[in-house]
Amino acid sequence: MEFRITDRDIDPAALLRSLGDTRAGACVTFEGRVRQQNDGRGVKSLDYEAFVPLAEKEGMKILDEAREKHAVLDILCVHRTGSLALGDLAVWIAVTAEHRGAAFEACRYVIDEAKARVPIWKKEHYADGSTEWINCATRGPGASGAAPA
Amino acid sequence: MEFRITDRDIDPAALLRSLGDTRAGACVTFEGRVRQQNDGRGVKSLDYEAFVPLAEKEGMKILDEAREKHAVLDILCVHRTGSLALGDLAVWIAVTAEHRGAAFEACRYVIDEAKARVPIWKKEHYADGSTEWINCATRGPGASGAAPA
Amino acid sequence: MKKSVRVSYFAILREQRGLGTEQVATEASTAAELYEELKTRHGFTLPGTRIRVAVNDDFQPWSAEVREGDSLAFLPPVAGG
Amino acid sequence: MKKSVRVSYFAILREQRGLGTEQVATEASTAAELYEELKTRHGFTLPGTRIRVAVNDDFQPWSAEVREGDSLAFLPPVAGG
Repeated sequence: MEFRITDRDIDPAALLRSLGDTRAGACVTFEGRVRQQNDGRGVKSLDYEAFVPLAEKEGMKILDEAREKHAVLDILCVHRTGSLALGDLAVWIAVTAEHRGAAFEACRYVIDEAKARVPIWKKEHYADGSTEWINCATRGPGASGAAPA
Repeated sequence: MEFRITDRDIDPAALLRSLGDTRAGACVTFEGRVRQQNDGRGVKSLDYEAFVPLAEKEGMKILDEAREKHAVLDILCVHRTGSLALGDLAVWIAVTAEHRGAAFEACRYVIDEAKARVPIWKKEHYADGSTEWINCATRGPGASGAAPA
Repeated sequence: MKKSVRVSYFAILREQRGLGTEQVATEASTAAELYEELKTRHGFTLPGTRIRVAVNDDFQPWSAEVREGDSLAFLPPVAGG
Repeated sequence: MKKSVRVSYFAILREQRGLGTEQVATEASTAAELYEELKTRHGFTLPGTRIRVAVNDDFQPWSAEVREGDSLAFLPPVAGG
């Protein structure tokens, strides 16, 4: 069980080898890749930034939750930081289990929760030269809300 | 879109490279591996046998159905035949999609349907020297049923 | 009037028959009749209700007519993955 | 009585501040008060309702007390994956 933030290329083949376990009948992986379009805008590249100690702590909490909910053997999640080009791997998750149902469900749980909870941010660079921190527009929900008190 | 039966080792890294597509934000893979235990019995090795032309035809039908049901970009499924050792890959599926939900659901659909419909058979060799063709015991459901007429 | 057909066996049927493919001369008019004939002849343990039949590489119902030159395959319960 | 705390900014806050970490002397008694103070000083566009705060590398409620020597991090809405 490991949740790791890295500024190096993710190498799924090497990571998969660390998950060899002859009790495992199923291994489900998820790759999140930089895609060329988001909300109809052409994307050129992405920057990812993380608050590493808290990201790894919150990430491990998610893996623990996934293991409590589903009968899995092992889970590995690696998330990139730094500048990524189209097609690059941003996040890679692998889950091994005796049976496939648990592997699919735990893998889905990890990516859904990681996107919602782990302190990682994404800045998109568009074909037209503009940039945007995703989810940080100030016209979104809450933008007109009261300050914390 | 390809469904392939092979008697050679499956090499996921090479297969993944054929699925590069910068429209894809998500790639979900499923590996079915030979595990050391089935229904409480110790497994030593497996033989897989396929009716190749019909397996590939029925497999492609499943991939087409998955693409109709879910917004995926590409699907690749490779299933082994021959003699496999513990930990070996028996089946490998990869699904790319713009968004992860479709990739997860299509991948799950393909493995569930493939196990139920594709003419592939599995013989388990147990630690105690015995063997069994899975699902072919004659005491199972239907064993006492009438002959076809 | 006997027809000559090619019959393929897989998995447990192949082992019980001792071979994978053979040429069979039969008077069976349907795939179901042919399976019953072969089941009796070779002592297959699986009842037809648990077998599927393919004719010329496509799944067919047991009522499929057996014609001269057909290729029939008898398929035990599958177990891929 | 001013306390000295370490403040970290991420993503859009880091860019709007022009740096990632700074030492701040503040009279704010809660994390919420500190964010409001810094938001006004640096012109942050994100309201506190859309930010989370971590104190000494753990998520904390906005009501968390600010103590001498704390490390506070202000976290914009996340977008991993």
